[in-house]
Amino acid sequence: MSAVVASGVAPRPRPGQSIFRHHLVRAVISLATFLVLWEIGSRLKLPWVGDVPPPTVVMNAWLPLLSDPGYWYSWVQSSRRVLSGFLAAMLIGIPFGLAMATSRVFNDISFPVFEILRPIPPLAWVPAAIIFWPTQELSIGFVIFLGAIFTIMLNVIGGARSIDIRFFQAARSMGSSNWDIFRRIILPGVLPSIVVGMEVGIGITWNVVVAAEMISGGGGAIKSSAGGGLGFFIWNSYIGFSYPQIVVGMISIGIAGYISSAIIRRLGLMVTPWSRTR
Amino acid sequence: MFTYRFSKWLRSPTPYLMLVGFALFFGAWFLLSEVFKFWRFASLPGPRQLLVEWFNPNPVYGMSLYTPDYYMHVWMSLRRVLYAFAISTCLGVPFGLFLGWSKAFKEFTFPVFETLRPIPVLAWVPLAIVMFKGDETPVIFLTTLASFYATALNTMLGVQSIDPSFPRAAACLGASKWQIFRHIIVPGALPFIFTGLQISIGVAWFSLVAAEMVSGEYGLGYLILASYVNVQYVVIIIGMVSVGIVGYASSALVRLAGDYLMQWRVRELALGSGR
Amino acid sequence: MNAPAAVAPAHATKGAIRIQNVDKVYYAREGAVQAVSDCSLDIRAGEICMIVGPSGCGKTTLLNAIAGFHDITGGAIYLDGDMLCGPDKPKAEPGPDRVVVFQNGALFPWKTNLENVAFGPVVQGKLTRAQAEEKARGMMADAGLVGVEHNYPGEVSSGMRRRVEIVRALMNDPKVLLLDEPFRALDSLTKSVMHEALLEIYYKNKVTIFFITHDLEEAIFLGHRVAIMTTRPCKPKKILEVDIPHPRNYSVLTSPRFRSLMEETVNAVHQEAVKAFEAGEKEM
Amino acid sequence: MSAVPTDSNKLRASIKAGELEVSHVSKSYGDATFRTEVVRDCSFKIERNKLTVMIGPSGCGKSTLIRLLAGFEEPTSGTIAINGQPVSGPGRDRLVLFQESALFPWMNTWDNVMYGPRARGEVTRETTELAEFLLNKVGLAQFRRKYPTQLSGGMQRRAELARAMINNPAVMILDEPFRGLDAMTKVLMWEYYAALFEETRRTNFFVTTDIDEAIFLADRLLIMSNIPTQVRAVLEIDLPRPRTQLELVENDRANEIKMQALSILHEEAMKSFSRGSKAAADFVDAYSKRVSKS
Repeated sequence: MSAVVASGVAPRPRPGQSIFRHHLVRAVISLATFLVLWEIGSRLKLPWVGDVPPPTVVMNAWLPLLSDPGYWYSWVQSSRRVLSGFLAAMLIGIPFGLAMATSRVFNDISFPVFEILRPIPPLAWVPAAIIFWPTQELSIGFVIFLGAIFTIMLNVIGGARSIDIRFFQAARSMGSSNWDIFRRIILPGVLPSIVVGMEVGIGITWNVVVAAEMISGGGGAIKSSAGGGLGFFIWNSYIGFSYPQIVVGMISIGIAGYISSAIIRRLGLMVTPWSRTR
Repeated sequence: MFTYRFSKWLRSPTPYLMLVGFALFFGAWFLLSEVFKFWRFASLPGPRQLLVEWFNPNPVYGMSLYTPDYYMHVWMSLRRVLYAFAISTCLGVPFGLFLGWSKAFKEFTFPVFETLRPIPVLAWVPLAIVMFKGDETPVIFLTTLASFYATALNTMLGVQSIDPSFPRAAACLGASKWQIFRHIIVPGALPFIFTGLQISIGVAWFSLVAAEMVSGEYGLGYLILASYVNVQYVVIIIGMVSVGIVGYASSALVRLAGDYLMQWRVRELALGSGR
Repeated sequence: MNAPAAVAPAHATKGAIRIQNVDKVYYAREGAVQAVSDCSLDIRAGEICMIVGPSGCGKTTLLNAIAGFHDITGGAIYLDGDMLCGPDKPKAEPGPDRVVVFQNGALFPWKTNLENVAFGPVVQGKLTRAQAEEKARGMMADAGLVGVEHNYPGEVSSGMRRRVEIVRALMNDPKVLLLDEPFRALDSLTKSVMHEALLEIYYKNKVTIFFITHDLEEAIFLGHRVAIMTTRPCKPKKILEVDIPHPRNYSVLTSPRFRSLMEETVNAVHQEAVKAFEAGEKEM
Repeated sequence: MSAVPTDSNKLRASIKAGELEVSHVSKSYGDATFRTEVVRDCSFKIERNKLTVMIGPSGCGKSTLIRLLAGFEEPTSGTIAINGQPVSGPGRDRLVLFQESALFPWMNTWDNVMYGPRARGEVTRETTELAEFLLNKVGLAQFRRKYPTQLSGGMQRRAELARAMINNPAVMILDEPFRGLDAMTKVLMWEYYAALFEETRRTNFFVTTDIDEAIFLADRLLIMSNIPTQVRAVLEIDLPRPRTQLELVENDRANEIKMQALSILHEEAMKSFSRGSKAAADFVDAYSKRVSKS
């Protein structure tokens, strides 16, 4: 609680700029230099950067796409896949994690199985998922689900275990029932870690959806015209040798990923107002 | 003390419940895939088929613990991860230390780092193939990129987690800026650096498998996908299990290295909360 | 432990601090906060000067300014006549002449106690590692820290950690020891150990001590003078001469002179403390 | 805010102070091979309407005793009875204030205080009035919407006192509640807490390592031995109330009690010092300096 300046003495303004402006100026400079270097590097055909289309080319390759519904449709498809896989991971992962955190027996049974499956990278599951699930949509969704569920469950279990025993003792001695403790102690106590799990999970799901779309949408050796989505869009541009569109696809996914984690951070702050005051 | 904890563990129900868990998982898999051939499970090989093939001196599809090809794939993947891990550590740790240590450096470089970070590593696959000719470099580039983000970010968090009174105390004792960096910032950030390294080796395996699937010649990722295309489904499961084991082993190694390097933390944690 | 002959601060030569009309304003996002306003205080060479005031009143800001961790936005601070910081040089340079002992301790957890104590001279290049550790072993023995040289700070009791930190500071024979509530986290009996240990060290080293505390009994028992500060923005409200002769021991606590000084301090501090208590002033 | 109808004597009338009887309680952990005995054959009584303080060197098993009294753990042998009834598990009749604040960080002050009645489904107009009264009593009326992280140390303690008092416990148990506070706020909290006790005369059981705090607050002082802990001595503190810090510094009777308690604590520490406990080593060091000088 900062007290307003006492004794009427107006504080001398801080020398030079205010903190906020100073920080922004440097960010703009650094991004500008990056773009300029990229432009020069690609124009001069320096090693590595030479074949990468420069920002100017990428920009005017992007303009026509903005009005092309196919481009936006790939956004929709990727987002739909991410959303469905992510929600499934949440709906199953959180209750499972809570059950494992609260009941010792359930944890002793399922945690070892969970631990042996966790080291297998989600994308190693793609072929098995394609074999198992009838449609390609379901198999991509399953892999996304796998990518997110491990992170969410780990965070839920860690969060529930980190709730200080004092809170349970205090609640118990004030006469709360088990259900009451679950609802008003465990759930709010675990919430911040669930939000962290979601933030990390969404990052992983975007990684998985891109790869899954590439691999099952024609990347590697699987020949199938179905697919769609940003991952497929990038792979398609690669096969069609339109390199600027590759970069457009990459940046679009970057933006999509950034927006989704920003939404989750915003959601997290709304759901846990007390953490904001820390 | 260890024997006491082990004997206590044996008497508690945990190990037996663990066996129940494994029995349930593998039992269900076995029944669904091999016995009842239920719905879609029919096309998936069961645990018995997996073990038979994996431990078979002369396997049907030429891929078992006894065939040199198997170890060649494992070694190719492992080599790539080690390369990527080494490069990302040598670049990521110093970069993270400077990000945390000097405000100016951070304000100039972090914006670029942050704008590139949301781009999923695997979206770089086609560009990597274009940028780097040949098969090996793109895969290593992708794996390095993935673990570079994790290492740099956690190292920076490590530097920021250091209690400001430590560098101040060192300054009081006459340490120069560089000495503070060497004696305080680096050891202080070490715990976070090792968390970062563990995440980064996990992420390395994550991206390696996908990169190999899309553009690799050898390696477990390639093996998994190729065996799908050649309809050798058992080998897919062998590949998955092998990636899991090697991945787990490599992160366990990183954890051990961490404990070895940070004796002071190990002894402090062993005493419970520091008095 | 016999105390050396009576030690009067007068004949100490170094470590006189002059604080002259110092101001300090923080520019936080939600507006400016005046932590120190027009604060003047003279601390004599070789004296134990206690700084007492309610929590969050800006005492630590003053200490940080002397140590050189923060700049000041007005006035000047001198040490033995030469200017540490002032109008044209707002931020002082941290140095081994003014060593800080922090409230929550700042022993490097990754170095053993001996390495911690030897850190100063080694880093300044004054002594080789072997010489420094030799001297450190001697000074630790003086302070009753035998047998813990090769432990890590996390493995010894909090009382011992405090002593190691004080010895680490004294290894550089500083002009001034800046103590920021060093014994706050200790339980009351360990605290009395630390009072005795600090006095013993003071008698041997004749260093000026700038000591921030909330504990009035501690202030009067240790200090030559007690400066009572107002709530934020902090400025000396009253300076109390503690005319109990050094060396002091615990019988002082029950002497009538101590009691009247205690009463004087409690009254002076009480209004300030209640004001802070009501406003729920959080630690700055 | 509406005028608060409940006044102090109405509050005092509603309190049914309880009495706790601990007889031959022992507690040890681990199994046959690795047994550590923490409490051995400990018997004492916490009398009705009295403020009983327990003092002992840090690490002597006081917190274990508190967990037994509150019902979080079962004694290995012996019984604990409240108003004659044997204790079985935690209950609203014995509420504990922990060393670190146990305010629920995700609830604002008002929700924290109302937690007990809501958990038991006893939210009536009367309980909300009592909550209002208590919030005013602890001076946090205008902080009701604040989260615990927005309160200072002293304010968190007072909020927790209100949260416990609304459940009208027969016995209030406090485990070194003022340890984290700075010395000045601590003394103010002593005066504040003693006044609150004076007004309600609820049975209180207060645990500390600080001898001055014990003498300032106690009607009866239990001095505990080192681990395995048992009652070494019981001192009646017959100093008049309300007590102030200044009075105690000058009061000879208070200093006499202080020295008496310290010498008993010293004997205890010498025993455990020979067994090499770190906390005891510091204690003996401190005490020997203090006694030898004065």
